[in-house]
Amino acid sequence: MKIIYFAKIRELIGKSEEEISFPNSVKTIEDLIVFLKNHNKIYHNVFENYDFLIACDEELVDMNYEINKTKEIAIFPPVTGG
Amino acid sequence: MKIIYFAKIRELIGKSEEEISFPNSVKTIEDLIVFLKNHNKIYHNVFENYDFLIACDEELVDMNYEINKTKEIAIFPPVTGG
Amino acid sequence: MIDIRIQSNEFDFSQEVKNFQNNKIDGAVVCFLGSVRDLEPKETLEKLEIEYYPKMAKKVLKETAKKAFKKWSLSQCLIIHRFGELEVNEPIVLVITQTKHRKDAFKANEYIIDFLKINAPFWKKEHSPKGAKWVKQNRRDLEINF
Amino acid sequence: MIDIRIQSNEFDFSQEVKNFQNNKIDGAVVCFLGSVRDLEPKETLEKLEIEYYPKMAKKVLKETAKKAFKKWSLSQCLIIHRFGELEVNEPIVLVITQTKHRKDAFKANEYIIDFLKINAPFWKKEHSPKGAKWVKQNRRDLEINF
Repeated sequence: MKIIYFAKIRELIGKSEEEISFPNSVKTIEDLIVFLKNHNKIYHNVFENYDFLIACDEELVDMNYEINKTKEIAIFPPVTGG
Repeated sequence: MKIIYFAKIRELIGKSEEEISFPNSVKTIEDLIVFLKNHNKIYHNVFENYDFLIACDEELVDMNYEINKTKEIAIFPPVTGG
Repeated sequence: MIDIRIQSNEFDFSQEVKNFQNNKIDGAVVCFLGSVRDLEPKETLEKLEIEYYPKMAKKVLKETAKKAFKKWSLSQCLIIHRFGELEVNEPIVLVITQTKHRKDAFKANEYIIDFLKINAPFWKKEHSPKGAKWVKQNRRDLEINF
Repeated sequence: MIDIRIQSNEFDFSQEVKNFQNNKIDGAVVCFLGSVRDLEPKETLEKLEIEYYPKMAKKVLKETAKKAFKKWSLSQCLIIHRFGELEVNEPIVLVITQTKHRKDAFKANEYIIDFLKINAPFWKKEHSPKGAKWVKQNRRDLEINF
């Protein structure tokens, strides 16, 4: 699964995108975040301490969203455009 | 007292301004309108059948306004600018 | 800075915007431009005539701008209103408001145009092949709470 | 007509207004222009950096314009949003809406800018002599009911 990061989240994670494989038990965004938090300390720190939003295939989604058909997940801070 | 008319009211009255003398008993705008209505049929028709607004010295006023210090009275239809 | 103009000659919206921006002060600018509409669908507007009460019109626009200026902490405010004979698509009125925060610029701008619609002494008369008629006041304009 | 542009180069507000007006359709035009503010009173902004998520940004702006277009019967709608490095006073975002009746142009314009403020994936980073920092989302923007 391709995950992309933007802005402060990108800086904290230290990369703008990556391919991550995760087990079949990861079904929702919430599962994914838990999985990433257990993956290493950087993710743990980011998802524990910073506000973030999730977009699946360019659509904002909530934590219950099921990701089985998603091709690209974007994780980024609250937006500040306009 | 100088009275000026604008737009449809001006056309109905048939002039854009005039000097009118009225008795001391005319104290408010309401008194003035009653006085004008009794003055002739044209005024009677206008003030009986058309919407109008009154400004005393460039300030919109209501029917109870006392005109003893007024220099110029303007009578005109509801405004349609903008 | 408050700039009020009542004029018969046409103004150039884009040029006014440019002049306005030369005094860069705050981040949010809202503009409203009202232009002459055609008499659709059945009639054709030959011209729009705008009559006004000069002394009072200037006074009302100035006071309206001042009130908005104070209430929403405007940094700049421009109002231009035309009189005389206008053709379809010509600009009639322009309101530009500038503030630090966009909500204030929107509110101030809408307040000014709403207020002048029912208080500034201008009257429109539409000329068409069928004759001339004075425009009636829009009821919806009267229902606005200030 | 809906025109959406996301670009790094500066745009000319007055020129955009002029182009927009060349398609004269309806009588009421409302514009919102947001520009780069300085970091007053204690700091100086060296530059404002805007990062964005291209595919999604385009999609969000387009969908927002479409929704407004339908809901308020717009005749024209333009949205321009910049990305890249901007200096103080440079324009960031422009929204122009055109309708028959002014209330709709105001509502549609404010809807678009309010909605994109909390949904379009753009992020601002302020660079000053003290360092760089990401701009925080304005709480007030989140309290708007759509």
